[in-house]
Amino acid sequence: MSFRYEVRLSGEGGQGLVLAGKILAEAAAIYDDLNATQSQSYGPEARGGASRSEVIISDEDIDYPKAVNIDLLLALTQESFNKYKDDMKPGGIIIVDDYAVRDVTENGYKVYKMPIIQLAREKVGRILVANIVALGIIAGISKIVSEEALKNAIEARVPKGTEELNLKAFQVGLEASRNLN
Amino acid sequence: MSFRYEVRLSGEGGQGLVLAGKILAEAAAIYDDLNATQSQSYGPEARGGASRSEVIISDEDIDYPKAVNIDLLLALTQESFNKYKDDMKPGGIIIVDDYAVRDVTENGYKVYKMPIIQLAREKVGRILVANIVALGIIAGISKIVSEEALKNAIEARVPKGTEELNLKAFQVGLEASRNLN
Amino acid sequence: MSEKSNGKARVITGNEACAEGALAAGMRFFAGYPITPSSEIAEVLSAKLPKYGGVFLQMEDELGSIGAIIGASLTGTKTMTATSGPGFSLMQENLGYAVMTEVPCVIVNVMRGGPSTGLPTLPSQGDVMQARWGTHGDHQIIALAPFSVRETFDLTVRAFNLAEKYRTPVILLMDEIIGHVNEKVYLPSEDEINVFDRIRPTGSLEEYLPYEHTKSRVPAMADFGSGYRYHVTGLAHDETGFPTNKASEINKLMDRLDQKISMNREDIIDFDEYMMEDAEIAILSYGSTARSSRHAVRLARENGINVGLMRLRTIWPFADEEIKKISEKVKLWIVVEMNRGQIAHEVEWAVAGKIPVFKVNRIDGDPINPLQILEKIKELANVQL
Amino acid sequence: MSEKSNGKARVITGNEACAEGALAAGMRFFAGYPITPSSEIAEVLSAKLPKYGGVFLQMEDELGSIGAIIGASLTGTKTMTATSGPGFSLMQENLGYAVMTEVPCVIVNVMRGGPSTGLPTLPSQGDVMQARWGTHGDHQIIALAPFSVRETFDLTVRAFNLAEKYRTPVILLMDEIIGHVNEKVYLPSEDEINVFDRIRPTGSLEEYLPYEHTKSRVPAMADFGSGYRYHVTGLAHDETGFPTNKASEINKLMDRLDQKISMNREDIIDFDEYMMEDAEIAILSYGSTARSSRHAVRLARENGINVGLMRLRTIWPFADEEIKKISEKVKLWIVVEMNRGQIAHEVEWAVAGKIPVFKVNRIDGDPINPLQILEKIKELANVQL
Amino acid sequence: MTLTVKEKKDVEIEISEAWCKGCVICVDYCPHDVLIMERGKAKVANLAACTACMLCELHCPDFAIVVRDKSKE
Amino acid sequence: MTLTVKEKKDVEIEISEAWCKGCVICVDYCPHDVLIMERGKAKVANLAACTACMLCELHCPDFAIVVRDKSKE
Amino acid sequence: MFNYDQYLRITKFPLIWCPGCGDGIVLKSLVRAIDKLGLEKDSVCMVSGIGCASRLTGYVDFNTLHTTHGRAMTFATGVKMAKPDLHVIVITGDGDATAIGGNHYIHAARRNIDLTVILFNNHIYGMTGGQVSPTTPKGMLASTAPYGSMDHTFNISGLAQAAGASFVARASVHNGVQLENYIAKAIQNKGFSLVEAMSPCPTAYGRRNRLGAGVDMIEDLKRDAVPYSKAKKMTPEELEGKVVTGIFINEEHPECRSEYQKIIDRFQKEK
Amino acid sequence: MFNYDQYLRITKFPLIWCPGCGDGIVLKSLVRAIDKLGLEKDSVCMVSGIGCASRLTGYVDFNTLHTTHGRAMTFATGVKMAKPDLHVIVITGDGDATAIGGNHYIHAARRNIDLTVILFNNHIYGMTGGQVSPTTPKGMLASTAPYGSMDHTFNISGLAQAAGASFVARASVHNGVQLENYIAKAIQNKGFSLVEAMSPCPTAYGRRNRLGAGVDMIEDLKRDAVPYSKAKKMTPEELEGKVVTGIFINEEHPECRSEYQKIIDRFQKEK
Ligand SMILES: Cc1ncc(C[n+]2csc(CCOP(=O)(O)OP(=O)(O)O)c2C)c(N)n1
Ligand SMILES: Cc1ncc(C[n+]2csc(CCOP(=O)(O)OP(=O)(O)O)c2C)c(N)n1
Ligand code: SF4
Ligand code: SF4
Ligand code: SF4
Ligand code: SF4
Ligand code: SF4
Ligand code: SF4
Ligand SMILES: [Mg+2]
Ligand SMILES: [Mg+2]
Repeated sequence: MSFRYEVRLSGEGGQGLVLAGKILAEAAAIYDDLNATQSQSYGPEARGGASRSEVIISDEDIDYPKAVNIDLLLALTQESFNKYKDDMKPGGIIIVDDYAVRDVTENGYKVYKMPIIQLAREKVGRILVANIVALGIIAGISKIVSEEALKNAIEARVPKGTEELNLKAFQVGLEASRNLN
Repeated sequence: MSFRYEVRLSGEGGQGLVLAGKILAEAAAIYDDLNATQSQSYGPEARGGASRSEVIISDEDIDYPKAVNIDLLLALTQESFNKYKDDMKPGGIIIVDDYAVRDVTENGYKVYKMPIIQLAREKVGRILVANIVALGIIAGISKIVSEEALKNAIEARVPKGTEELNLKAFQVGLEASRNLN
Repeated sequence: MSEKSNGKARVITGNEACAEGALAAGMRFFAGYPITPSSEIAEVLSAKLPKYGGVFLQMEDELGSIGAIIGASLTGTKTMTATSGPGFSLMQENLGYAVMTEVPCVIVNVMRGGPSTGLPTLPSQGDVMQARWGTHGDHQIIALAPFSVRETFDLTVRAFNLAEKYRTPVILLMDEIIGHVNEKVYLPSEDEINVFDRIRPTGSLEEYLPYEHTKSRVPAMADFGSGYRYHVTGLAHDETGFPTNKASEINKLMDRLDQKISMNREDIIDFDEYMMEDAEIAILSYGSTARSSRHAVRLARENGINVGLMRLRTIWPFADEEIKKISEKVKLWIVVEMNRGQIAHEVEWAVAGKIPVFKVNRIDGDPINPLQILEKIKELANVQL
Repeated sequence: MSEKSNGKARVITGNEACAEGALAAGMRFFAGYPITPSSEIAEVLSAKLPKYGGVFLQMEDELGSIGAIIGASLTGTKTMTATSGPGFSLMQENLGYAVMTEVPCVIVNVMRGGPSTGLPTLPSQGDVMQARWGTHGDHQIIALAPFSVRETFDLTVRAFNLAEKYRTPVILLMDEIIGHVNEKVYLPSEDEINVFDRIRPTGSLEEYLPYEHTKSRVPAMADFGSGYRYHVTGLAHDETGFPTNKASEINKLMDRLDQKISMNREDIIDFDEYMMEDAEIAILSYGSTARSSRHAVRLARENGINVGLMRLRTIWPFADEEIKKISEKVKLWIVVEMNRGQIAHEVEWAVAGKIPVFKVNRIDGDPINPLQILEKIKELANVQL
Repeated sequence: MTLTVKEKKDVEIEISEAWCKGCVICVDYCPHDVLIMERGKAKVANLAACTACMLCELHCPDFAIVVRDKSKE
Repeated sequence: MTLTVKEKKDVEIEISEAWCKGCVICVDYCPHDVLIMERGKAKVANLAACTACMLCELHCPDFAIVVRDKSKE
Repeated sequence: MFNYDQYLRITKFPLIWCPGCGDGIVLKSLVRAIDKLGLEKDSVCMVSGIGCASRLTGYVDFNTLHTTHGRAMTFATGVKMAKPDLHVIVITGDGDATAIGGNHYIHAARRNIDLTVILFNNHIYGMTGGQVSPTTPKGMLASTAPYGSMDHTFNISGLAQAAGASFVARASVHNGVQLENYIAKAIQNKGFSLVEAMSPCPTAYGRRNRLGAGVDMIEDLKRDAVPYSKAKKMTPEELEGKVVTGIFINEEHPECRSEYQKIIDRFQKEK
Repeated sequence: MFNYDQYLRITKFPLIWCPGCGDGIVLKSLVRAIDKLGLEKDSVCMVSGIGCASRLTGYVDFNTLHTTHGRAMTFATGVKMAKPDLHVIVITGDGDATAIGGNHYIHAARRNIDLTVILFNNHIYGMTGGQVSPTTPKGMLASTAPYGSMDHTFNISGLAQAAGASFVARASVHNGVQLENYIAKAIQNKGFSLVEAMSPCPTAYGRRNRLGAGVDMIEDLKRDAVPYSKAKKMTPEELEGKVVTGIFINEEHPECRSEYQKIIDRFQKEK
C-alpha cells in the first residue's frame, strides 16, 4: 500500500523553516526517489510572525499538498506550536524546542522536547542553523528520509561556503536523536 | 393616426448642422408641443469630414431616434449628399445648396436646389449662418414646424448678441422658399 | 419618454440629463477624465457644480478619478465619475476597492464600440459583462441602464439612492445613443424626487463598528471628520475594519458583502414590461436597443404577432427569477443588444433550456434598426409558433 | 505530477516552472511589476534572461508592463508579464489592445484572494470571470490553468504556442498554491518540447495585409524592422490595418477575431478526465482545487462511489460542448473552485437544466480540503443516486 | 485636382486643391505676396515675385503646396 | 510583560518586552551605556548613568521604551 | 521642394487635422529631420498614444504603432529594449504624455532610454474637443474649465530634465527649420530625448479663447518666442507669457538599453 | 517621556514592521509633530497606499484610509477637495509614490493641493520582499536586480519641486527631532508639502546588500547626512553617496482647494 507522510515545521519568520522544508522535500524527492511537496503559509505580510512550512512525502502522486493529518510536527516557538498544533494524526510525533516551547499538552502523541536552539548555539556555534539541527533530529526520529539523502540535499541547497557548518549542524541533530534511544 | 417625420441635415463639420438640428427639435418639442429627438453622427474624430444631424418629429413617443425613412434631406456639400442620401422615403424632399451640390440624381423625390450659402453670404452677410438660412427654407417648404416656433427656438439657442442676425437669416431662407411657389 | 411633470419642456441629451440627475440626487463632488462619448457630463458639471457649492475636478487620469471620488465619498459627500470603455477598464482596480470598503459612489460608463480604442464615436453595449466582472475577485455589483433621456435622469438619481442605501458603488451603463440623443423631457422638480442618504451612526465612537454584521447587512457609515475615527482598508477586514487573515472573519465579511445585494435583489431589480400580457414572443432588451425593440414590437403587433418586451433597467443583479417566471408564459425569447450576446448568455442560463433563446446583435457601430428585429420576429413567428 | 523525462529530478515551485517554461518556449522579453504571489517569476527571470540574451525589465507599474510586452512582441520577440489580481485589473485596457491588434503575448495571473487588496498571500480562483470579461468590449480570450508544477511548465509553453498560433494574448491563470508549492518534477529537454512560432509573411511588402481575412482567420505577422512596414492601431481597422468606420469592414474584423478562436475551439480546448469511464457523479475543477478534487475522487472511490473528475486545462474558450456530452452519461455535476461559483455558472449554462449542478466553494483564503469535497460527494450519492 | 502654374521663370508652385484646407498659413508666410486665397483655397497670384524662399512649403501643414526651384535642380 | 525598573533617582525607564523586537537601536543611541541587550530584548543595566536625554525613546521604532524624567513632571 | 512623399502614406491623405492645425508642420519637420539623417525607413519605428497628434503615425511609411492613451512610452520602451537597432520615435500630445501618461514619461526619462519623444503641446485636449490640459495656461478657457484654468501648468521640459532626460529642447511650428534641427539632434542623441513642439489648436483651444485661426496663433507663437540664450538673462516677470525656445540640455549619460547589453554580454555564456 | 498612546491604536500593537525597521521612528516623529501643532484627532485624515510604510495608517487614531497601491494621492485629493477643513496627510513609500504612483505624485504637486506627504524612502519594495525601486542606488542588489540596479535613481524631492510643490524637505530617522520639525512645518504649509523620510529596511534591502541590521543602517544614515546649507557648497563628486537633508523649498503659491473656493464663492448664488 502507498504511504503519505505529513511534516509540519513551525516557528517564527527568519528561523529558516521554509529552507528546511525545501531541503527535506528535496532529500525525499531527488535523493530518495520518492515524491514530495513543500509549501508554506505566509502571514499577511510574508515577513515576521508565526511561520509554517509543510512537507508531504509519498511514494505516489501527491494531490493535496497541504497537511491535514500530520505525522510529524516541529515547533520552535510557543506561539507557532499553539497556532499550528491542530490537525495532528493520533500517535504522531511532536518535536519541540524544550526552552522556547514550555506548554505542551500531550495526549496521544509522541512528544520529544529537545534543546534544538541550544544545540545550535553551543555545539555548532550559530543559532541560525537550528533549522538544520532540527532536520537532523527529524531524520533520526522519523527515519522518513535517509541520512544520506538529507546530507546531499543540505549540501546542494545551503549557501556556498556554509556547507560544512550545516552538515555539522545536521550531525549534531542526528546524534541528539540517537541519544534518545 | 400618428405621424413620424424624419429630417436629415448634412454638410461638413463647422457648418452648424448640429445646432440647426437642435433648434429644429426644440422648435417642434418646446414651442409646437410635439415630440422630437435630435441626434448626430460623428466621424472617427468628431471634427471635420462629412457631418450628419438627424431630427425626428412626431406626435407620439419616439422610440427609434435615427432616420430610416427620410422625409426631408438637406445637403450642403456634395460629399455629404453622396454619403447620406440613402434611406430617403419615396416622394421625400431633398434640399441642396445649388452651388456645392452639383450632382443630384433625382428619381422619385422633390428636389430643391437653392443658393443657401450664397443667400447667407449675400443677403445676411455671413456664411456662418447658412445653417439658419437652411432652417428657413426647410420651414417654408415642409411646414413641419411653425415659423413662430422656429423663431422662438432660434432666439433661445443662438449665442447672445447674434439673435438678430440669425433671425434675419431665417427670414431670408423663409422668403427664398416662398418664392418657389 | 417625455412623461409630463411640473417643469417646463426641455430638449436635452442623456449626458446632460445624467449631470442634472446627479445634481438632483445631491451629488456634490465629481472627478473625471475626458473621453468620448461621456465628456459632456463632465463639461456640464464643471460649469454647474460650483453653483451648488460643489467641486468639479479634472484628474490626471481615470485611475485618479475613481480614487478621488472614493476619498471624497468618505467625507460624507455624494460623488460620481463618468467615462467610457477604456477609462472604465482603468477604473477596475479601484472599483473593487469601493466594493470591498463599501464606499457609495456612482460610476457612469457611456458605452462606445470596443474592444480597445475601437469605435470612439459609435454606440455599443459591449461593456455589460465587464461591469459585472471587470475587477478581480468575487464580488457583487449593481448596474443600471437607462433607455431614454428622462430615464437617464431618473436612473442617475436611483443610482445614488442605491449606492447610499447599500453602501456600494453603482454603475450607470449608458450607451452613446442615449448619451448623445437630444430628446424632449420634463424634468421633475426637487419635491418630486426621492433622495436617499446613507445611514450614519448615532451611538458612541467606542461602540461604532464600521463594518458591522447588521441584520440589514449594511453597516452605518460615518463621515470622516465627524468624530467617528475608523480605519478603511482594501485588505480583508473584520467588523472593526482592521485587516484579518482569520477564515471565520473573512467569511463573515464576504457573506455580508454578498448578502446585502442578494438579499435585497427584489428592491434593486427593476424592469419594465411592454405588451407582455398576451405575448408569445418575448423580447428582452435594455438601453438604446430597447427603443429599437419597442419600435419593433409595435410594428410586429401591427402585423398581428403577439410579441412583448421585457426591458431591464437593472442589469446587475440579474433578473434571472423574473425571467424564469416569464419563460413559463411565453414560447421563446429574443435578446436584442449591441454586442455578441452578453446578456443573452445570462438569459440562456436563467431559462435553463426551458424555451429557446434567440439573439439579435450588432457590433459594427451601427445601431440596431427596428426592422432588423422585426425580421427576426417574423421569421420566428413563422417557424416556431 | 512528476511525469518522468530525460532530465533529472528537481524540486521547484510553480512560479519557477512558469519561468522555466517561458524560457523553453523561447520567451526573450519579460516586463513586470512585483506583486505577491507572482513576484518569484520575475525574480527568476531577472537572473536568467540575460543568460539567454533576453531582456528583463521591471516597469514602473502594470500598465507599463503590458504596454512594454506588446511593443516588444511586435519586433518578433516572444514576451510575457506576470502579476496578480490588482495588477491584472490594471492591465485590462491594454489586454484589450493586444486582442484588437492581434499581438501574441502571455499574461500570467497568479490568483490571490480578492476583491481589492483582499488576501495578498492566500490562494483563490476569483479572477476566472475577469480573465474572460475584464476588458471593455466584446472579445474572445484564451486562458489556461495548470494544476501542478510540471503542468505549469507545460501550459506555459502551450500558452506561448497558442499565442503565436492565433496571434492573441493568452492568459495563464495560476493560483497561489500552484505558484508557491515546491514539487518534484522532471522538466523536459529542449527536443521534447514543441515550440510554435508565429507565421511571418513571405510575399512582397506591397501585397502584405497585416490584418488579412485569411482562411485560417490568422493573418501572417511581420516583425517590426523586417521590411514590412505596417500600421498597428487599437481603433477598428480594415485589412490593411488602418482605421475605418465602415460597418462592413468592422464586421469583417470583428467576425474574424471571433472566428479565429471559435473556429479552432477543439484545438484550444484541453481537459483531462480521471476515472470518468463509469462515473455517475462528475466533478469539474481546475488549478489547485483539481488536486483536492482528485484526492477526493480517490477517497470516494474507496467508499465505493462512482465518481470521476473532469479537469479543465483550458478555461477559456469554455468546454461547453464537451461538458454537454458528458452530461448525457453522468447524473450530476459538482463544480469545485475557490470562488463563489464562477465556472459553476458556466457549467449550469452549458448543461441547460439537463442534470443538476452542485457547488463546492471557498473564499476565505483556506484551500479546499479534499474532505470537504468528499462530504459533498457522499451527501449527493445518498440523496441523488 | 492639382493646379500647376508654370511660367517661364525657374520657379514652379504646385497647390493641391484636394489637400489644401484654406488655412492661409502660406499666404501669411510669403514675404512677397505671391499667394492669395480664392474660394477657400490657396492660389498663386504673382509667381514672378516668388524667390523660392520655401517658407510657404515649409509651413503648409497639409503638404498642399510645393515650390520647385528649378535653378537648383 | 512590562519590566519597570525603579530606583531612587528621578528617572524611570520602562521597556515593554512584548513590543521590544530587540533591534538594539536604543542601546546604540544611548550615550551613557545605560542599556544592554539580554536574550533578545533591551534591558536597563545602569539606570544611574541615565541623563534622561530621551534619545533611546525618540528612536525606538517599536514604542517599547519609555523614559520618565520625574524631575520634569 | 522637398520630396516628402517617399516617407508618407499619401493614399491616406488628406490629413484628418483641422484647417490651420499646426500638427502638419511638425510632421513635415520630422520627416525632413529623418531624411537629413539618412535613416532607413525600415529602421524607424514610430509609436504614438491617443489624441490628434498621435494620429500622425497613420501617415508615415515606417513601422508605426498607434497605442492606447498615455501608454506610448511603454510600448516604445518594449520595442527599443527588444530591438535596439530600431530608431524609436514617440509621437504624443500634452495630455497623452503628461496627464494620463505622466508616469511613463518621467520613468522613460529616468531610465534615459534611447527614445526620441516629439511632444505636441497645444495646451489642450484637441481630440476630445477642448478639455483643460496640464499645460493649459492659467486663466484660459476650456470646455471643462469654463471659469478659466485654475492650476499651475507643467513645465514639460523642466519635468523631463528633473526626471533624467539627456536631451531636452523646445521649438514651435512658427519656425519649421529650427524644429527640424532639434528633432534631428534629438534622434542623434543616444538617450531619452524630448522635443517639445508648440503647435496651435485653433479648433479646440483657439476658438474658445478667441485667439483667431491657426495662422493667427502661429503669429502669436512667433511674437512670444524667446531664445533660451536670451531668456536666461530675463526676469520671471519679463518671461511672463513668453515661450522659451532652444536646447535646454544635451548631455551624455548612461543609456538603459546599452547598460543592459553589458549585463547580457557578461552573462550570456553562462546559460 | 512623550505620551504617544493618545494618538495610537495600541490594541493593534506590536507593529508589524521588522526588528530594526525605521518606519516606527518616522511614525513617532509624525505623532509628535501633530501633537506639537495641537491638531484635533478628528481633524486629521491619514491616507496611505500599499507597502510596509503604508501600514502605518492602521496604528494611528485618526480618520485613516489604507487605499490601493500608488493611488493614495488621489484618494487624499478627493478627501481634501470635499472637506477642506481636514488636515490630510499622505503616508507612502518610494515605490508607492514614485513607481506606480508617480503620475499622481507629480500632479498633486502641480496642483499644489494642501496635502502633507510623508514619503518613506527605504530604497526598496519592502512589502513584496525586496524588488528594485526607482530609488535603489545604482549598483545595489535587489531580488529583481540580481546584477545590481542599473537605472538612474529618482531625486524624489527634486521631482516634487520641478512639478510644483511648495514645501519640500528631507530628513532621516537617525535624527527624529529634525524629522518631527520638518513634518510640523510641512503640515503648517498650505500647499503640497513633501517630507522625504529616509528609513532603513534591514530585511529586504540591508540583508541582501550586507548593510547589517537596522541599527547599522541608521549609523550609515548618520554618517552620510549632509545639511543642505553645506551641500550647496559641495561638488557633485563630494556629494556622491551622501544624503542631503534640509528644507529645499518653502514657498507660498496658490493652493488648489482655496483657488476653487474662489470659483464657488463667485458662482454659488447663481444656481
Ligand atoms: C483611457 C482613455 N481615456 C481617455 C481617452 C480620451 N482621449 C482621447 S485623446 C485625449 C486627449 C488628447 O489630448 P492630447 O494628448 O493633448 O492630444 P491632442 O488631441 O491635443 O493632440 C483623451 C482624453 C482615451 N482615448 N482613453
Ligand atoms: C496594483 C498593485 N501592484 C503591485 C502590488 C504589490 N505591492 C505591494 S507593496 C509594493 C511595493 C512597496 O514598496 P514601497 O512603496 O517602497 O513601500 P515599502 O514596502 O518599501 O515601505 C508592491 C509592488 C500591489 N499591491 N498592487
Ligand atoms: S517660396 Fe517664398 S516667395 Fe515663393 S510663394 Fe513661397 S513663401 Fe512666397
Ligand atoms: S498653407 Fe497649405 S493648406 Fe493652408 S492655405 Fe496654404 S496651401 Fe492651403
Ligand atoms: S534617556 Fe538617554 S541616557 Fe537615558 S537610557 Fe535613554 S538614551 Fe540613555
Ligand atoms: S529600540 Fe526599542 S525595540 Fe529596539 S531594542 Fe530598544 S527597546 Fe527594543
Ligand atoms: S482639434 Fe486642434 S489639435 Fe486637433 S486637429 Fe483640430 S486643430 Fe489640430
Ligand atoms: S521589510 Fe523592510 S520596510 Fe518592511 S517592515 Fe521589514 S524592514 Fe521595514
Ligand atoms: Mg493637446
Ligand atoms: Mg520602499
